[in-house]
Amino acid sequence: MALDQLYQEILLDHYKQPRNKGVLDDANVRLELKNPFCGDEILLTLRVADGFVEDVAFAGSGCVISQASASVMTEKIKGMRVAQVREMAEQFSELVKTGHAEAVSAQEDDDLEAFRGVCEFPTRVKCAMLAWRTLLQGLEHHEHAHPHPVASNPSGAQK
Amino acid sequence: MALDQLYQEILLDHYKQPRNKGVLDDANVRLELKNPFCGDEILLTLRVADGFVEDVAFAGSGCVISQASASVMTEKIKGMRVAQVREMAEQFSELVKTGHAEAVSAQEDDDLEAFRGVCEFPTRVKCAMLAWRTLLQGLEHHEHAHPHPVASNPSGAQK
Amino acid sequence: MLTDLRKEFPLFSAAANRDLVYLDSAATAQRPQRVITAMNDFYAQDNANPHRGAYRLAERATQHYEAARAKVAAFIHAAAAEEIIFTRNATEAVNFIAYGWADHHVQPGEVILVTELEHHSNLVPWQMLAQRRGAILKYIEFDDQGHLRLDQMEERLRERPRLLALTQVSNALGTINPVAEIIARAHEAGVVVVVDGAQSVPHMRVDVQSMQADFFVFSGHKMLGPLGIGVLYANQRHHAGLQPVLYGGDMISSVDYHHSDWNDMPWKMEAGTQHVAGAVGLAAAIDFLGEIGMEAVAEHDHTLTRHALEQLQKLDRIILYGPRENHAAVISFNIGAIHPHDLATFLDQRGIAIRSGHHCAQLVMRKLGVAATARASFYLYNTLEDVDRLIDGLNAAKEYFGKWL
Amino acid sequence: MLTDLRKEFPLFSAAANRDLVYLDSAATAQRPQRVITAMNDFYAQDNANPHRGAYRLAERATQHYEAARAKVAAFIHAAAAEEIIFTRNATEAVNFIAYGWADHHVQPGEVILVTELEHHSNLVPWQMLAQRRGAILKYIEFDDQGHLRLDQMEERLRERPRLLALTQVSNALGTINPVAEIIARAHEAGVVVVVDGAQSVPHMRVDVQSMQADFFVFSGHKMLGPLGIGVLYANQRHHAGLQPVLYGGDMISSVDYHHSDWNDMPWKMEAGTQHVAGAVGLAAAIDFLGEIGMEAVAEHDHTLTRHALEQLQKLDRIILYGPRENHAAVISFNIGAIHPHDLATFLDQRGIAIRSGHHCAQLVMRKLGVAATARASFYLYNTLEDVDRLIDGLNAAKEYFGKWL
Ligand SMILES: Cc1ncc(COP(=O)(O)O)c(C=O)c1O
Ligand SMILES: Cc1ncc(COP(=O)(O)O)c(C=O)c1O
Repeated sequence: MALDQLYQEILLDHYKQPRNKGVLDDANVRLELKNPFCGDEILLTLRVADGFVEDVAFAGSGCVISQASASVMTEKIKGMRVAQVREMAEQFSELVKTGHAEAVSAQEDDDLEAFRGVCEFPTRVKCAMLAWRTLLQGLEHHEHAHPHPVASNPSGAQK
Repeated sequence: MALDQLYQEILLDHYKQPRNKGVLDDANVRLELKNPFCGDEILLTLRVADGFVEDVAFAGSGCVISQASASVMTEKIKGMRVAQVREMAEQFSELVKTGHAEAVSAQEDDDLEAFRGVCEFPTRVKCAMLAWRTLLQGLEHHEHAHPHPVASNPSGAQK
Repeated sequence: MLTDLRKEFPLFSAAANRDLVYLDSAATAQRPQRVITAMNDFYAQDNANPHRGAYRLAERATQHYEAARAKVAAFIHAAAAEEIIFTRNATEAVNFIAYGWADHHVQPGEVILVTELEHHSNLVPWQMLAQRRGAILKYIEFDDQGHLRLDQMEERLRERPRLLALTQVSNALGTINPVAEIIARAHEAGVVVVVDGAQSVPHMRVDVQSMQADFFVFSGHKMLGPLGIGVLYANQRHHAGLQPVLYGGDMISSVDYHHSDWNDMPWKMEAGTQHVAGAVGLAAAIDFLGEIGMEAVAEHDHTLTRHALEQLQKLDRIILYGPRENHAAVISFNIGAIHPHDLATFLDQRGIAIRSGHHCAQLVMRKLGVAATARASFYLYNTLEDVDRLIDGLNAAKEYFGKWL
Repeated sequence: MLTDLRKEFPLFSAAANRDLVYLDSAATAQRPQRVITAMNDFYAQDNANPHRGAYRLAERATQHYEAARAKVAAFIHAAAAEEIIFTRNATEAVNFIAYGWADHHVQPGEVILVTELEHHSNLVPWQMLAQRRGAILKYIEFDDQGHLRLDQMEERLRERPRLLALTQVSNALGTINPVAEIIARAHEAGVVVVVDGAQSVPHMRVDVQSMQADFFVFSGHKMLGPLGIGVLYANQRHHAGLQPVLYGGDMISSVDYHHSDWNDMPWKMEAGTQHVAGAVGLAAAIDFLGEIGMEAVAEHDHTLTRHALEQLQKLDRIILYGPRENHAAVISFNIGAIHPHDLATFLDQRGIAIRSGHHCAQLVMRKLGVAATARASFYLYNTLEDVDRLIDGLNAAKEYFGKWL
């Protein structure tokens, strides 16, 4: 049943027990975004230093898809290079929009894979993307505010 | 041919040789109206006294229908009681809109009768009515400015 | 109850919608074939730019357009066709009142009164007006059954507000406001009243004269009419005070290099080429509703709503929002911890289309303390069976999500 | 020349229009069956309120709507779909620029530049803007062939105006303005340029990127699309500076009691339920035009126009207005003392529909020293025979009225 493709155990698990839920006290990136069509909102707080995401947390309420996506995202990106984060966001976006994402498949990452079913539910893509969109915008604001090498692209890893 | 019903000799005659064309120097009613959909305009000047239209003239340019209508109108109403003028305007309006106008028929007035064909050309009703609309509005303004018995309805003739 | 209407609506016979239970008419209704045909006929026989041509085709187009205006006027019992301005939708109509009337009449420091029940379309224009004019926006709250607090209204009216904007029927809670009484009280206090009829006109007999509305707005697409056409009713007493909002072709009487004069009402409010086919379609929708009779429509909606409320109440862990009695054909609810989006997706898999979200009424959501609700709304093509399928679907959803949530 | 297109347009097969020579496409075009069918199919299969529902029907409606936006973007070679805002018509689009951009950027005392050629829709909004902002409206005149006086433009540009609004093609004279060059010059002077494409988009290939327009507007109904849908193209560089004009549902991101935030472009400019069927119909019109090819359309119109000009010139006592060369498919003229209204009525009796009047360009009329002109305009369904019937009609009119006028 298509529905089971969407509501995979992993998602429901993250929804019930969200990881990194809360607000960082020492965040240097902070952004709140709303899904204009449903009112769901997310507050994302990150601590970025030396080009790495040192810590991250999310708050807000929403549906299974948006909450699970936020929870998984925080797990994945903690400790990751900012450039890599951007890459992953792009891969995730491709995954939930098209169902195809070579890069994700190659990683055999079950947590990300679990979102592949979203592509069958185009109205829910926005839910899956909310946390990631917030993340990207937050990083962009941060970059503008702190235009040092951190935010640039020393490794060339970012496309 | 329907066209000949519209462009009757009487109309064309008035169009070629408009009566009372010009601007009254001693007018106490003066109004300019435009047909918003074609830009044709008419300037009507009247001298009203003791409840009678003592004199009237029209200026402006327009099509056969609007010019002939203005010319015929000035001829008809010169020397007429204001109350009667209103009545005639109503009859004329009925005539050009519906083609039926008992009152006009009863008068056997060839000049007015000549406009009966307009009803077959609904887009031209506005042209035929322009002078009369201007007249009515002019009289109304006058009435507001000079609220004495003249403009009221002593004879009861006005409905 | 009305029966057999479903077959008049081609959308329900489309292959993709064969089993569709459409419960989102409060967002937009479906259209009977007749409305579609009326538009087609217009395009295929009588299409021209109205008001502008001296040829017969243009005259036919003009007649269609102005006849539609007269039909709308009669439908809501306006005194004259000139009181009907065609707009894109109810939203634009409210904005026209704000820019065209209120901007010219509301003074700095004056109070503008709205209610917490309002759809964003009858709320944000007043927020922005208050900002532009330095006016003060105040609210009438609703109580825990979704009824306006009329005691609070009385208090607010004592502050002599300039304008009161309120909805006749709430699209988020299903509240039916007693607009006639409210307007009578407001008028005693000298307050001009704007009524949002987007959710009332489709479902009940509306008489703008007897309710004494100053301005009244609604949308064609929620009452079986086409998209892209809405209505602003402006009582004649406000015509002199109503200024054009959009400028351009057809709304002028003359244009000079640095000055222009306006056309008469209602045309001065309709700039550029209008959606004539939309007006024609709306007229056909009014004919359709008229033949059924608005009393019959209201009765039908009422029967469905009563049945739905009865059945919903029986569900375990359901939260029903809004009034318990006299409920319009739109029901907001939540079930346990299931997020409305997840519920909507689940139901959609069973062919049941409900809305989920804030329904463009975020103040209502705030007040209820939720981010979103699920919402089912009914119209004349819905059946008792549709309601039963909704209930079955909700039971199944509880089972599906139950183990997790 | 294009042939056999007439049969694709149902209006020409309607009994009432069997012999119709429709020469008023500059006012509004007719629609091919395909455009009508596209709208019908939308209503009959995929109708729902887009952006709002979590169910598949609503998703299909959303996809239709956003696909239409992308199609429009591609058609005028915009850089991104987000640059396309759907409006009711070109008129509304100009007003959106005036209220949404110019009201926030034009300072008291600054100069706003327009041309004498403008349609009221690209003129009156700027008159009123000048009034609201205390700006100064100045004109670029046209010469006796209807060409803009580019020397005067250079002078005016030295006054550092804030904004220049001009039409790409004049609907009253048939002038085709060299917009790309004008924009280049204006940009050198730091001037933001608004282009009215109402008469160009239907007839020629338009590339908003290569012409570098800041804002560009047009109407669906003049390019074979439905009524009630128009387009505002807003170059991305102005998105941050463009403020919403109409407030309400769908254009917000969040609403609180005294403050609201806006949605992203282009949705922040589209308040309330939009004319989705209209967008779908417009997309179908674009497909239709695309398959024929805009070059072929332009060539066809050009052939008709050349033939018409040749034949008209031969008529005794004709006065032709506008350029002698490079003339768009719209021809204004007068014959002797025959008033254009009388001419239009006469021709209409022979099944020939032309426009008569000021064509919403009263400044042009003033400049020409006439109250009105007759106007014939052509589109892809017109034929050389249509032109010949016009000429025959004009000869007959001269005979009919000749003895009098
Ligand atoms: C040059 C020009 N601009 C603007 C318009 C206005 O178009 P609409 O009436 O569709 O808004 C027209 C059409 O009448 C036009 O010819
Ligand atoms: C109460 C109410 N007012 C206004 C609107 C706005 O209607 P539209 O989107 O057609 O402008 C709606 C519909 O969403 C509504 O329910």
